[in-house]
Amino acid sequence: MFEVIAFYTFSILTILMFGIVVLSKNALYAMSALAGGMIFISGFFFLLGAEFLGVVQIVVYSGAVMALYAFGMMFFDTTRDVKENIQYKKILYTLSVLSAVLIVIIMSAPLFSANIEAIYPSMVEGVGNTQMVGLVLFTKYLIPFELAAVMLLVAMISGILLVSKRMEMNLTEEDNYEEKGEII
Amino acid sequence: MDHILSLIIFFPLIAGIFGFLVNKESIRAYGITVAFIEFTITIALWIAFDGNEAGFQFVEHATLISSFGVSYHVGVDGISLFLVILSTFMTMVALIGLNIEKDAKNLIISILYLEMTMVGVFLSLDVILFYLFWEFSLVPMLYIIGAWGSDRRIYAAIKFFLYTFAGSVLMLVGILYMGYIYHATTGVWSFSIPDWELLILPISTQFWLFGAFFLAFAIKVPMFPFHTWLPYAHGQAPTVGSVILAAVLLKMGTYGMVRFLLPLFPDATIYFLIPIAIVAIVMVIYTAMVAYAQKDMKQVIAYSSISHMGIIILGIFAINAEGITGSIFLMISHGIVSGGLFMLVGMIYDRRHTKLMSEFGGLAISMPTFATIYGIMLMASVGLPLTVGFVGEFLSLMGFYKVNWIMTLFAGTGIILGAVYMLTLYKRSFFGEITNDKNRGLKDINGRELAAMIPLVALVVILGIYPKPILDPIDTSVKKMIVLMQKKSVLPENKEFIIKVNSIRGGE
Amino acid sequence: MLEPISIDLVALNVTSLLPMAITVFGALSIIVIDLAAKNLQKSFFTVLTVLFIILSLGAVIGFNGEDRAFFDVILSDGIAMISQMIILVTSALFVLLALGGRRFQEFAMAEFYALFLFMIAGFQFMVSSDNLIMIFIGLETASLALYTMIAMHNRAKAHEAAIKYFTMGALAAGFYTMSAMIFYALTGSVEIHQIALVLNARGFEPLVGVLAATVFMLGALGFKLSMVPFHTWTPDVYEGSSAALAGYMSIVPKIAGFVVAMRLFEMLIDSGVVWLENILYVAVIMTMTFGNIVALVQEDVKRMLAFSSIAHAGFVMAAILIGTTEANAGLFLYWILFMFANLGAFTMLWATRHRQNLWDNRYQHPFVKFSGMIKVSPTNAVIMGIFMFALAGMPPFSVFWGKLYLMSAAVNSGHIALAVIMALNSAMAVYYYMKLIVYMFLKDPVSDDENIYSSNMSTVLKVILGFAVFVTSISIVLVEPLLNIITNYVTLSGF
Amino acid sequence: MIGLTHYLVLSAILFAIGLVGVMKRKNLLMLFFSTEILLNAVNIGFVAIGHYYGDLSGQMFAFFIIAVAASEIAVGLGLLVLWYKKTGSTDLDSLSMMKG
Amino acid sequence: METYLYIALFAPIVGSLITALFAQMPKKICVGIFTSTLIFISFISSMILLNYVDEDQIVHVKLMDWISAGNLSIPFGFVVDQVSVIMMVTVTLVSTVVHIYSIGYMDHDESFNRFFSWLSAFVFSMMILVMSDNFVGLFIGWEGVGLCSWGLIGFWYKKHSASWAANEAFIMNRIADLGMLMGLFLIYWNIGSLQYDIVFAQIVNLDINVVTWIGIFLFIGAMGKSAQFPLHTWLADAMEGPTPVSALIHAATMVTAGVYLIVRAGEIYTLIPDVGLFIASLGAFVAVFAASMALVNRDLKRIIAYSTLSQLGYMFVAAGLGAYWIALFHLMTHAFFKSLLFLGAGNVMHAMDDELDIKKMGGLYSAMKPTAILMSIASVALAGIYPLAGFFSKDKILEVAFNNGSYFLWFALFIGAGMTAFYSFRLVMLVFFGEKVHKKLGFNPHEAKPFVIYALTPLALLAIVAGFFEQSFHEFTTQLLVNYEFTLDHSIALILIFATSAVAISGIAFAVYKYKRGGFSEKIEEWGVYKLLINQYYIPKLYKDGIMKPFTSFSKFLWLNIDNMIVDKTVDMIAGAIYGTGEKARKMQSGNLSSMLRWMVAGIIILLALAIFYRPMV
Repeated sequence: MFEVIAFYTFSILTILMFGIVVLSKNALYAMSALAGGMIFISGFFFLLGAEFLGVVQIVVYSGAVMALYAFGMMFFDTTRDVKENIQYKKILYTLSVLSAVLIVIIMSAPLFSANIEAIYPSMVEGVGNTQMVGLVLFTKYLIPFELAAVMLLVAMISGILLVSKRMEMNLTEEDNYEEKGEII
Repeated sequence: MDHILSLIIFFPLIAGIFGFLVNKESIRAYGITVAFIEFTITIALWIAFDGNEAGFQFVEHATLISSFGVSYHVGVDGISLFLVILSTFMTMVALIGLNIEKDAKNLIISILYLEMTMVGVFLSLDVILFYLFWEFSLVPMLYIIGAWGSDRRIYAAIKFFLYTFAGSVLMLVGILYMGYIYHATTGVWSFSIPDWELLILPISTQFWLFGAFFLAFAIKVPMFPFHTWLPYAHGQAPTVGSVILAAVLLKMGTYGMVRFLLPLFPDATIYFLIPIAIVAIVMVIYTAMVAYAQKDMKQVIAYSSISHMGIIILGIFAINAEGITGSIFLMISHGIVSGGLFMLVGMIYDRRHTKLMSEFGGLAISMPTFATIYGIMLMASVGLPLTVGFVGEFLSLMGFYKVNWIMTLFAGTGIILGAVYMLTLYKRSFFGEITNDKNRGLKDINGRELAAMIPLVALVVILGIYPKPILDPIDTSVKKMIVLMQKKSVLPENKEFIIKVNSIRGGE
Repeated sequence: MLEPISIDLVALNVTSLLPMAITVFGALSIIVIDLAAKNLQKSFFTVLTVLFIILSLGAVIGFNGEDRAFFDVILSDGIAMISQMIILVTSALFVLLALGGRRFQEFAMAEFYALFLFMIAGFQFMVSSDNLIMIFIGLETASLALYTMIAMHNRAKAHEAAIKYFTMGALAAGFYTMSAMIFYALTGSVEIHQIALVLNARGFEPLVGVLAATVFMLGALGFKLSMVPFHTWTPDVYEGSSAALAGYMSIVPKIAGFVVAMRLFEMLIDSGVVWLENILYVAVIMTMTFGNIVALVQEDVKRMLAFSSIAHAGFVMAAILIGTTEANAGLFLYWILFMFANLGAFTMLWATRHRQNLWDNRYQHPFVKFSGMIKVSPTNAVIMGIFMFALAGMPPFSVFWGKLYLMSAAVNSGHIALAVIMALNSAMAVYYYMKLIVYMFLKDPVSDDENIYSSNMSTVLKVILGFAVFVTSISIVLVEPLLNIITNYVTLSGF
Repeated sequence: MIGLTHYLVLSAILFAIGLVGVMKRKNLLMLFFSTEILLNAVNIGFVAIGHYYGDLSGQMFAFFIIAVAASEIAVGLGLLVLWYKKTGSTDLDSLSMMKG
Repeated sequence: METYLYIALFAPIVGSLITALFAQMPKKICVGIFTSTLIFISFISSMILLNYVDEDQIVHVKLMDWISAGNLSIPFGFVVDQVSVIMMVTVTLVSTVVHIYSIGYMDHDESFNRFFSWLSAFVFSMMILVMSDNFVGLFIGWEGVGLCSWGLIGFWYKKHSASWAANEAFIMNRIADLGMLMGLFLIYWNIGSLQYDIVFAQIVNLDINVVTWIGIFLFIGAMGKSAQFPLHTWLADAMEGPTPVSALIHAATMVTAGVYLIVRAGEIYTLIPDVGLFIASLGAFVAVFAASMALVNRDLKRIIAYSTLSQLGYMFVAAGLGAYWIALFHLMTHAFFKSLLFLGAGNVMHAMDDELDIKKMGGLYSAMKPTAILMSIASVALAGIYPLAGFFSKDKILEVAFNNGSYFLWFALFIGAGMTAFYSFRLVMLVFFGEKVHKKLGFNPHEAKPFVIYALTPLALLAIVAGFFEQSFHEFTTQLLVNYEFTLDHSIALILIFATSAVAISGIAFAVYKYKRGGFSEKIEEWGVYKLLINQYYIPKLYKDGIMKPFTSFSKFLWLNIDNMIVDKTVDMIAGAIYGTGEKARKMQSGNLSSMLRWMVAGIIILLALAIFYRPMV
């Protein structure tokens, strides 16, 4: 019973929050709603027994990602209302409604099969979720994990590089050309 | 002598590459020399060729892609021998007659490449190799038309290129399907024509493949209604381009018909015989009439080429030795004659910078020798006996007569209409008083031009009087092919048909 | 209670990781070197990158271990090998384009080379796994590096291109995860071989689920492979990136995408999902035709090449639809041959890259730029002409053989209509390649200054061009050995 | 009882919301928000499926998706900053140099 | 004897080719002499051969193979038998005279050398035509004479009308040649050979329908060369050529080739009397038809040309009815007197500075007596008055017609004979006698050079005496040809002879009587019949308006409307459509990120919808 109530509460809240994200004109509201939605999603994770993931969700999203966004927003000076010039609204609405309907129809199909045996069981007697996750992560998914590290490194390098001062100079411009003109 | 065919194919290529080193002033001499050497080699080939042997000779075979059956496979038989000689000969003549100064180096090297591809098409026994040369022949021609042509050259060049290219891609599918069937039947990949010729195909397969191949050839020939690229190409091309285009490139289409359609798909050939013949006849009459309506001298000859190609097609689809031999001979003679005519038009264009007949009149007064040579070529084009034009036309029509006499009668109107437009052209341009003062002081044909024309005129007469050395080897190979067709055809009535059209008095 | 983990190191097959490890190590070492020693020239980094790539290539070629490694996460089968080879060779060739005659922002930065190697590693992981998670991470690693590299070109257009690519990439990532989720829901697994097993066991029921998963995967991979209608980024991104990178993008990300598509879609088609076959059929035709038709009307060579690469991708995708060994071998053959032609074409664009827009307000390489090139710079014109002919599928140049083989594969598996459409499309494609030829050879020059066509030319570029011309021209003799190698690898992995 | 389907439908709805955002948003920053929604929607699905199968792969996938999302944001924001510096706008319609 | 054969055959071409080298040089008298000599040599050889053949021996040689393909084998083979030798002698004889005559006639022409080259080439072609031992060889000559005729009619190519007439002649002949070619094909595919001996030996084995078709096709060929209705218009127009050409080609030799063909193929035509009757009927029709046009024409040469046409009709009547030797005989005699007539006309023309209107002449007798006598002889011969050549041959034809029971034919010919006599003497009277109109117009006529006149004397002599060789000719030719059996009573034959002679004489008398008094009044020019005749039954006009103009405009229509607007436009339209689609599809590429994303989502939606609703049957 608790599960049902929790599910519906969280569901409504997440949908609401994300609805605000998508529809709000105010970037600040949108960002706050996004952060809220993320936290509610972690609620589902806890509900589903994925405590580790729930924590990660809160830490990464609400912590790191939102902080990034907040900095970005300050930089872009978009805390006030943003004007959006939306074209071809009919197409947009049609596509929105259609996508929602179709995806929901598909998801409500009986995708689940009872006679599939878990390969990496999440519930082993006396072992917590975090422990299990650690186990699988460092055996089976060791390589993806390492690669994810590489990916984060790439993201880090990219992030630093893209906002660094070095991207403001232009070597081609510095070259001594006789002609003048727009650099392409 | 073992590798003479490779020599013939690749000599122009190598010479072309080295041509970049030759300086501008002497490039023309270089081109002529190379073409002459090439021609000499082909003559040597002719001498070494055994005319009594019907099969392929001087065959060379080297595998290129063994897992896919693609190989470098060349050989020559009576059918291709003379087309090869025609190619090298016309290239030589065209180069002798060449007088373009602008970027002559690029032009001459392009012509040499073109020569390689033409020879390659006729000598290839591997279909992929054939296709390779077939497609590649478009490139130098595109360049020649597009770079040295007249005002609308680019339109004409692109039209020529795209049209023919589009036609041949379907042939590629056909080739691949044929290869697949060969593989499915024998378990071996092969694209070699002699191998394919042994394959007996079911009727429906034959139909499809016939269609795929036929379209490519029909566009190349060009058959009505796929002919509209040709007048543009000719109209815009420089003389040398027109000469080679008319003399050799068009023959690739008809050569393809003889080489592929007949021996590979005998039943489909017989099935489609009448429709194709009707188109060919329409083509003969229609283009002859269109030729008559032209104002531009070169266009007349361009359309007349189409008309003559109609007769060639008719001869091929007669499926008897007389018709096919005749049409192959007609290919050669038309090559010589139309090439010559285009050169002559080019000469007059060099002098007057126009090709409109209304600008001329009375040219016979100012340029008598020119007019005489023009007249000889014209008469050969009209198909006067004892010129080269008659033999092929006579045999082709005679061959087709056995298939259907009424259609032959209609096709025969081509020889009347041919006389109509050709003589009208001659009258308008050469006869009458000189009305346009610009024509008055025109110089008669000069040494260079004469050097180019005399071989052509000589051939027109010599081959008209003594075509035997050419007819015999062709005939030998054609007869062998007909026997093959007869053996291969699936339906008994088609077998009978082939026997019938090849015998006097209905198969007695 | 949790049992102690005991892992057999031998069973891990660590050597299978060697190629990727080398590239990652190379990337890290470049960063470290850059930190340690300032003011190193781009040539140093370029060559170093090439060296690492060669080492990695050596590791790929030298690999002879088991298919599966690291708990089946790594799958070093034949197509993984062959695609890695293609990726590495292409990367080595294209990174050398950094050594052009002019200085460019991105090539002066060591990070570029590091990102480049990371990207290669990402693609390597992507192709050598059938675990959807692994593929995803590899894909994202590579993509993120690629976005950055595009932006590093540091022109407004480059930034625009990067943002467009990034945003659409993010959406595609959403599609990918959605697809993976549905597959997971259906089968409880994220490994393709396992998915296949379970799906077969379930008899592909509920079909709508399978199809939905396929649809999202089509969206995600279609984006990578620039399949209509997920292709819209292609021309803009190519136009915005430097020619060197654009050329690279037309080859490597796509081959990685093809490998994944082969693993997933062929499994489905082979199991009799006719729907997918039909959809792919339509998609292939649409992609080919759309690419060709729009390429016809382009004014810029690079954009034209972008659309043409859409068409080429469509052409090659037919191989996945056909699904025979011959077709799959044809796919790789085609792509290798296409790579050389494209390498040449983009290198040429790169070499003619001029600092200013002399010809058009918007485009760097409008057709007009090349008009009359044969008179001003004949060698370059002839070389460019050869590449155009090659791309157009003119025999005897490289791409023709790929086309031949693929069409043959289509014919052999009974897809004659497809073969005909492919043929017609190649005929259509000829027009726009010919357009450049027409400009170069048949029109009059706009300028007599030969330097205009060699403002970024350097010895290295000349060597690369020479190499590309050589390979493109003699490809007729390369086909046989290439086919042998490819067929060998492809058959090994059971495709 | 709450079954898997509930979660999946929720996931679907959220995914659709994400799609709407992606299609509708003209402010690039807010458009990036929407891509986060897409990934989060899928995350819920993965974890739920994993839960009902008793399998950890779903959680693993979700874990990696979070990592990917974070990386994407880093790069995306970097690009956006670059663009903003150049044009002073984060409006999507300002990306209009290339078309056709 | 083969040597003589080759000499007879090749002497003219040697002359022609050598002369051709001088074609562009100024006049060289030796050119004329040289070619004339060679033709004369050819004539001598022909005479020797005639003598040889007379001993009942046939010369048959094969020079070399020409065309061989499939089962076909055509050699260059030549045969000298009774028929061909007659033709050879006639041709070379007339040619020799014409050549010599031309030296004088073409004296002032700037293209003197070219003329002789063409003329000799013509003789060579004609020799091939008559000497060939197969149909294709005949066809070579057939086309060869056509070519030379083209070159000679259009000899004064600066004149528009001349080159037009040349083309007309060539094209008209081509039409007929097609028929002939069809005939050859039919023969080949039924017999397997085109050699005369083989064909004639086997023709009897063929189905009668096939033989009929062969006969029809060959006759179509003959119709063109011999200018039979409806292909007759070119002959009158061909008078644009120099007069010696008209004499040689368009009177004596080339136009009779059609008759020669029918005679040669007599073995075929005897099998198909119906076709023969048709030929005869057409011949009789042309005989009257052409004669009627000659009645009113005022052009000196055209009158003679129509007369030729009419006489050809007579020959066809004979040939059609199976009297081959008579046709041949008339052919020969006609060659003599008709070329004489033409050459005389040439003299008159020269005298009158190329004026051709006979109404502008008159009274020329005083100025040019020899010519007047020669022409009168020829006219008498033409009219068929005893004892001149025309009498013997023409009367025989009438006799044949009567004998055959074709009284209608006979009657037509009978009328024709009267008309012939009338127009011949109308011409003589108007030109040589009566009022000297030319004086008023300021002409100053003079007689031709003596050697020209001397050159004509052999012809005149033959025109007078040739008739007496009838019996020996009969014996000679029927060794080869099918004999014609007269079943007519001798008395009836005699009556016929008298009747014919009477009508001829009365025709002459009428003409002399009428034109002594200044001819008919101007009023008859208002008559419908006169208009019909002077306009040649409106046939040239019909051809011009009914065939040429529609052909030209239809050609233009095909070119401009069909070829350019439909066939070519279709191609361009396909290309344009593809290109246009490209331009349209390009709009999809708006460059707006939002719409790009929407496209992606739309793609997914479409696919999802398909996933749900589209279920292909496996």
